[in-house]
Amino acid sequence: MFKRTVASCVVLAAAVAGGTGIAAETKNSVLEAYVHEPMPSIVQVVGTEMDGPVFADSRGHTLYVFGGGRDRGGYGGGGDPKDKSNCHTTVDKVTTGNMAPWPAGMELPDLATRKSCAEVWPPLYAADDAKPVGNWSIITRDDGKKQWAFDHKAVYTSTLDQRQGDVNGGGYLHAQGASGTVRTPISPREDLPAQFDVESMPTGRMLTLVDGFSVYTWDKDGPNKSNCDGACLAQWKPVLAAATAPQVHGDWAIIARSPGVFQWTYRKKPLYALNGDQQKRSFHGADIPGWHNVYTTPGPAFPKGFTVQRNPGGDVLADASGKTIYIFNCIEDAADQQACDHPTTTQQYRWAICGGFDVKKCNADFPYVVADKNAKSTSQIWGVKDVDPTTGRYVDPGTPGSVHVWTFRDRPLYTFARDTAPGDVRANAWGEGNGWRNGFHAFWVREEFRRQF
Amino acid sequence: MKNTHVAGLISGVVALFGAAGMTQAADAPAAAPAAAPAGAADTVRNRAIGYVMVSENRAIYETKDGKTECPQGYNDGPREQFKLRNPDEAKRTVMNTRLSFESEVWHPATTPDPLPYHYIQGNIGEGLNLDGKVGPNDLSSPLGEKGIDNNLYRAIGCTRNFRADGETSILTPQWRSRARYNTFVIELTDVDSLANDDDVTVTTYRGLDKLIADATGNSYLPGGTQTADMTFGRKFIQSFKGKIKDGVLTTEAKDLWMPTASVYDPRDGGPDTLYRAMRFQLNVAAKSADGYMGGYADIESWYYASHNTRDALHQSYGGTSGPSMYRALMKLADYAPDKNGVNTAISSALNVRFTQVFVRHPDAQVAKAPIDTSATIQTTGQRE
Amino acid sequence: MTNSILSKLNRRRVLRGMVDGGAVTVALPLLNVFLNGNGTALADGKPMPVRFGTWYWGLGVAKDVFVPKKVGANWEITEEMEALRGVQKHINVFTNFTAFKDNAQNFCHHTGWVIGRTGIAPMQSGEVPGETLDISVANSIGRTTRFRTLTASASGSARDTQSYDNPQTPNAAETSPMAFYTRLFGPDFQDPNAPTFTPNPKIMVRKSALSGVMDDIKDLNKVVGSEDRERIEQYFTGLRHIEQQFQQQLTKPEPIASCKAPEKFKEDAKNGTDTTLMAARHKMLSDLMAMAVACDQTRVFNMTYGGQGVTKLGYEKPHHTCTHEEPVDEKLGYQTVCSWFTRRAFENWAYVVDAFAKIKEGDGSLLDNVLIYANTDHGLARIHSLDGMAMFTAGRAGGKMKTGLHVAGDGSPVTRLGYTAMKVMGLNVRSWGTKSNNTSKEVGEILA
Amino acid sequence: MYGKFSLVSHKSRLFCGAAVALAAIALASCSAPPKGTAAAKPATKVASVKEPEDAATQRHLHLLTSAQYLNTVSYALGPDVRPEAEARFAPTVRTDGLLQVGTSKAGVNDTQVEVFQKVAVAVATTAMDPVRRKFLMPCTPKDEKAADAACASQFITRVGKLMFRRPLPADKVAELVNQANASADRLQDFYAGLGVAIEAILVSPKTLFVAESVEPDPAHPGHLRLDAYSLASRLSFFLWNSGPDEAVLKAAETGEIQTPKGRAKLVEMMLASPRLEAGMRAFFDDMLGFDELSALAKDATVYPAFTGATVEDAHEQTLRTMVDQLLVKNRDYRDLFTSRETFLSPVLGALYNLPTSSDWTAYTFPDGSPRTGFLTQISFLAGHSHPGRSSPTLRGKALREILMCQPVPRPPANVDFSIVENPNPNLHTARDRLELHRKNPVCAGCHKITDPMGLALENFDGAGQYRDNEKGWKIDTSGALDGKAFNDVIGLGQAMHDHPAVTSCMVKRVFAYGTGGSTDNQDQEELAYYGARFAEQGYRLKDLLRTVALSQAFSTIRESAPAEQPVKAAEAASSDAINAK
Repeated sequence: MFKRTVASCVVLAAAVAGGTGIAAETKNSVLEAYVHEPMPSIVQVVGTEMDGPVFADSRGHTLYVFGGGRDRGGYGGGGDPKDKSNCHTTVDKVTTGNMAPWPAGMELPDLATRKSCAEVWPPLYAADDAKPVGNWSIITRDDGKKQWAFDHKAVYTSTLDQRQGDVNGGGYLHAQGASGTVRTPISPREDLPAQFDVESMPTGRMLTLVDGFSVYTWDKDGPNKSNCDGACLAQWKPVLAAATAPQVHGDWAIIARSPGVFQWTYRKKPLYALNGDQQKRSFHGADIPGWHNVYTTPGPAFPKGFTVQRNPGGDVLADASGKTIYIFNCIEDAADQQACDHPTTTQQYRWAICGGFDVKKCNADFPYVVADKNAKSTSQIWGVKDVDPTTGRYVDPGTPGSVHVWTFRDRPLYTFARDTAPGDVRANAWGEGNGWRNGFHAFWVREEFRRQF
Repeated sequence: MKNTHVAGLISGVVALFGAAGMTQAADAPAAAPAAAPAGAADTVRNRAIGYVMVSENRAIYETKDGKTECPQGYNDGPREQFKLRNPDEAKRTVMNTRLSFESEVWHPATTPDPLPYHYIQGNIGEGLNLDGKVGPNDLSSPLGEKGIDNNLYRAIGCTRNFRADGETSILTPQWRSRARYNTFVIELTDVDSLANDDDVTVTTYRGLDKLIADATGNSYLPGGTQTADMTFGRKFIQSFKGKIKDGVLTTEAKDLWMPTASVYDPRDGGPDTLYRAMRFQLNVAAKSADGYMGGYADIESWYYASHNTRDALHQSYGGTSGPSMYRALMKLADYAPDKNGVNTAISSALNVRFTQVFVRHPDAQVAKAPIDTSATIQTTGQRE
Repeated sequence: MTNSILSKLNRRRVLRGMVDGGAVTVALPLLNVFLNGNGTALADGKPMPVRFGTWYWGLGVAKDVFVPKKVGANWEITEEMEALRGVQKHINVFTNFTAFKDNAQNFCHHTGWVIGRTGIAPMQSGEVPGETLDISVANSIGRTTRFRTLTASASGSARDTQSYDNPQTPNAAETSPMAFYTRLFGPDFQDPNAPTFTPNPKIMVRKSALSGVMDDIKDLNKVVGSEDRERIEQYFTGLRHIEQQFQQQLTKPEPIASCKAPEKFKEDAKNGTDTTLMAARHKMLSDLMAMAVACDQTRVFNMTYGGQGVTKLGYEKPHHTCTHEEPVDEKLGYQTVCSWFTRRAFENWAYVVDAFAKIKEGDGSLLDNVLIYANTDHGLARIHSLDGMAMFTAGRAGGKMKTGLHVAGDGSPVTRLGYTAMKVMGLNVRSWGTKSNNTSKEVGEILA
Repeated sequence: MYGKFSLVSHKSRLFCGAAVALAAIALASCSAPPKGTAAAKPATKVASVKEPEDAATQRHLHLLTSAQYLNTVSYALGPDVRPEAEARFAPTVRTDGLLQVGTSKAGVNDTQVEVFQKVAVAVATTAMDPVRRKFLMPCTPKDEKAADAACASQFITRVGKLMFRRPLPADKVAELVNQANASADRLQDFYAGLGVAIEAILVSPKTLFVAESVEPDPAHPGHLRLDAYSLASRLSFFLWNSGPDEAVLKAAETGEIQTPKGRAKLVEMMLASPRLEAGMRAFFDDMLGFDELSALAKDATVYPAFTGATVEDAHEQTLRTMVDQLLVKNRDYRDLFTSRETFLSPVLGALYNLPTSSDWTAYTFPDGSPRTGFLTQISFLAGHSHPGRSSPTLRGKALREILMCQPVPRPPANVDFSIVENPNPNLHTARDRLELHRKNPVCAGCHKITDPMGLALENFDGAGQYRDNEKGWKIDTSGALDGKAFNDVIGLGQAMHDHPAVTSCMVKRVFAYGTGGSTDNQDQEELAYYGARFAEQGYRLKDLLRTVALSQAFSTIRESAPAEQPVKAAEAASSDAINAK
């Protein structure tokens, strides 16, 4: 059972997304409070399990922009420029040379089946009579068609998203650290006081201060009452509020610590920062008994039987036997920087890294995380599917030779054969660009040493 | 004497940290009016002294132009091999260049290298005599010490990255001192004298605190404090019996894991580096220590750690080709044969420098996992 | 103080320590540059506004072929600065300055320029910890123009900017000359030489609000003593000054003889990182920028030549990789291809200087009324050094600055130049920078 | 300056207040250093602890410091509405040892008003940002694109009161609401319009100047007192370094603040508030001259351990110590000179050669340690040294001027420093060099005042690190303070602890800081009263703050030109009308 860090989260006040056309499996997609701003009539805001409220098209499919992630070694980033779509209907055939030391102009793998950017990232077209609204504007594509843009960035959907609340287009979590240009879902602003921010973490949507440092709550506080005085204040810093702030606003309220000194509370729990906290988005304060991180939406429960294992880098997700679970990450060195990490995309990159193009070795070294025959996900982001290990493609359930596997964001998960003890992460950062371009990363639940000195 | 650690103790100091503060020996003897000899070892407290590593590099002996030890020049890296592997420009594809190379990086072979590779020539090198013998293939130090075992040097000494002005050599010391993941601390206990003591214990830890830079920003100050990581870093804790003679500490040999993450992205740590039969030979002083750590690098962990932290682009900076280097490492491996009799480790030495720190052993506090699954949290990486 | 100790001491610290005989900085009187502006004047007698700009190039210099031996005027053109021969009289070159990182880490290709622009060593990778120099200046002098500041980069990436209002707010660079043209001289351009004019409503309401504030002065005057009344009056004068500024913004601009909106481009500059393509883009952006300044659309601007990704036709590595991979030429003692890249960068520096010099303004040129500050990320990029840093200035800032000089920094903080620039631009700052980058010592040699 | 001061002391009609008399001895002339004064009677012998009947202070027109402005703004509009970068107000001139006193003289030029205007825009823009305003505004407009007088009025009334530090008269509210409405209509944006009104509040001289206004004092016919709101401001800036909050303003509004009981209750609340810490940090920053620390640097080749980070932490260490000792633990002020309790950071650990934790940790030096009292903290030792070596003279001078309120004359311009600077094989230590220096009669007078104390601190080098020798030569730390001899720094700490000038100086600074003006002849009796109370109550800072805050002098106003008084009084009376209109 997933532990709700803030007790009251279990009965979230926020409404379940939309209300129509949502299958039972989307029940975890809570719609967090967000700031309503003008948007095109064909756009809606839907809740997601791990990415907060996102903009979606009329089908409920998440909207994305192209541009995010980081440039590689100063070789210039990709992505759409302002007010222009570089996502064309023609198929990119050669590399752009962003993967030094490899030059530009080399033929890409599996060209015969390679799709155009616009095929896998359908533009969100605007009607001829559509008018710009708020942050939304209209750009003209090279073929003359009109496309919506958000903050001057062309907007797309992803063919990987099938249901409302899917955010499969953006890769693992929000692809932070990915080398290459990624697509990122676009979201309305969360309805939070300006001092706070929310960050999507494997454990949920973590509430932090705007500078990224965690906020915490304490068991010994009462509802809208702080009991942290004296010695407690040597370690904890109440998050203060303005004198003119209204008393209550949604989940938020202010309480007077002493006459004229106001503190924020969230869902009736006074909020604190930890003095000398170790790094941004830290779990450190919650190691102290009675103290907890705060989530606007806790992450969906990990599949039944999964475990969490400790190692020198923090805590990783593992299968029932304690073997670390890995995700595979891949972005092609083409102008459209398509993903190559999904069963519907080319498998060549993965096979190069996982088995030196030897599919058998690959399946032996990096086996799929097999799900029980009757395994069922309780959430949308975790799933079970059948995959043909010889092709890496999804197949219909029961197809001979197929494997029933766990998926995250519609991508299979793996373990590594050479990991022997629980917590081993021998394949972490395997692959190109330390695995951030094309390779494997452990599924970190707690990254304790992310910060440099 | 047994090395003991009491939760809450600062090495060399009597009192406990507590909510109310701490009380310890002052920074000077009480009222010390007399002119004591300068540089007194007041950093040894309660018979203990700690050091944090500020610089680490592989022990590579090199002559000025490299012509003596690398008469055929330096090794090719991915960039140069690219042309050799795919001479026909028209036929180059992602599959047969980049992915083909990467597949060999991650799945290296010991089959003969089709491309040229240069090993160190001659018999001069740095390091330690690991096996206590003087064999025909052993190296001699520039000062004439015989029996030095350092086949790693032979394997990688003609690769620019590992030479003094190579990128890897420039960056490795920085990774050791700047990546939070990599902070490496040793603590000497049961110390009666830093000059001569026939029974001391050396314990390694990962440290959790930022090193304190001096005003020039280029070196680190003695006198800082390092908290030993007893929660996530147990894998790195090892203790060695040792002795100090004329200011030189030597220890017994034991297996040792050293934390190995890239400074660019500490998340890329993980495999770490295992040294078999590692031992210390350090000049120890009140404010600093330096010298060698010598042992047999476990090839799998050493090789993968080097690629997990530096990708083909970085390797290209200094002519490191993973597939070629792996063959060289395996060819010169000289320790720890597997069940097929194939050696899995290679003699090596590290050039290391430390600055003095106080080592703090925090109250045992178990970090909670941020989520509570049905599974228990296990700590791993305890050495055998 | 002429003993041997001095020679061992870090000069910067000694100089600082000598102020007032202790390790204490005292408030220095305002530099006389504020008092005797002797720049050219407009035909109607109003002095020309002094404008501020920055220019950025990546990856430092090769000391051995860059640093002139001669300090002061008439320094010899060194190999790496050959391209600057034509503009030598317009520029100053600064060598051997230091960016101090103190207890921060050296974030490669970042810490160095950030210190030069903010005075603060970033503590986090990618962080720009405070507002940049141009913004400080813009906040002081840039409010009366259409754009407080303009930023353009020839690198092709909008992220290549050295201008930050605060850590969360970079001023994204204009990268497309076409788009930049439209922004500057498109439909919203209010040609000072055109007959029509529409005032900004926000300024109008702000101005109207000021009258209420002036009433507050009257109230206050009733409750304070006579001595203090003078101070209140002074405040009143200040408010009147603001009102005048607003009024100016609400008034149809004076015709500006040197302002001539350029022709619209037929096509945009090509993408690409090759030096020739970079130069083409840089040229278009520089010309637009100079005219934007001449037309008083902004008084503060930033130009970025390129960061790390500049490439050379026929050479397989970009500039950044070159700095790490190219062996030092044994005979010449430096990395020759890297220096080749740097020389190309300086051709572009010469171009932008010339772009301002060739626009006539008053009795002289636009450049006479501009101060351009140029810096880079490293001293020697190969080892990511933060000492031996080079900088430039161009222009005479309305007669407040000398040009044609070589100043040797002797390891003193790079922030001295930024601090000097702020003083020249009339900012009331006592010191600038934090920790070891803190300085209150101008580069006095260049002050007229 | 000191000359005038000494004149005052000689003419003083005071004899009883030993503490003050001692402070006033000052260093009129370096040729006659005070002798044997430490033997004066303890202050507690003063029987009379009644405040002088005519106790009063002057009223002032203070310019807000940028910290006071930012504290007030961020209190009203949120901790994150704090445009530090924009709010670079011109520094004021340190006057009689305090910058705060300088604010009552500071003028405002065009550039500064421009700064105020730009800060106002920054604050209003930030506050009206769509994210912030939702959590800041007590109401939402009916239509975001149009004026909404009711909602604008609510917010303007609230913010205006906090910024002007008194309720806005109805016509001022109306004027501002009209302004907001007109702007909203013109800009078709309620919040933009409201922002313009907020800017107008923020740029008003009523926000930026603290103009103390007076009214007749009913308890003392013929005398004046601060009006309730001016008193609220004086108290709030004194104790919190910020404008008064709602509760303090409420006490002014009800008139409670003008009753002895009401004022006592209010002051008690203010002393108990966590905001007192920020207020006292500001006071000590000012008193100890810590604004100078921002420019402190050492020679990296001589003191590699001393970095920019050291300066920041040394500053913090002293302030933490002050807050802990004087506010949290309510200790005797004099114990600051002998206490071994402090706090350490990792960076400071390297200079103190001590283990620390990963963050700030309370730490007590053991008995017998030479680290005794805050004089042995790095902020003082390094702050009053040269970049490359220690300076007994600078330290002694700082000790006299900052902590004992005794100005030391500056050296003559033509003095030959070569004796001190040139390497001389026979001069091994600072003491040797200074002794030779003192053979020059021109120098001797003043150096006798500073050096014997400064030399006791020679166990600490120019970076504040402990040493027992100077280049191998044993350091002699013996010295004397006004006749009291000691062997080492522990003795110096004790001598400071026992020296009446130390406490009388504290009294003087607190009083001047709180009331905002230089102290002069007329204040001597008042200072003696505070000094006596301070002594009686065991030299507790909070008690001193209370005594000053509740004193008659704090709220009673002495007009500078008695001849004008009737006029002023009349004006003052009408000022109520002005404020109420």
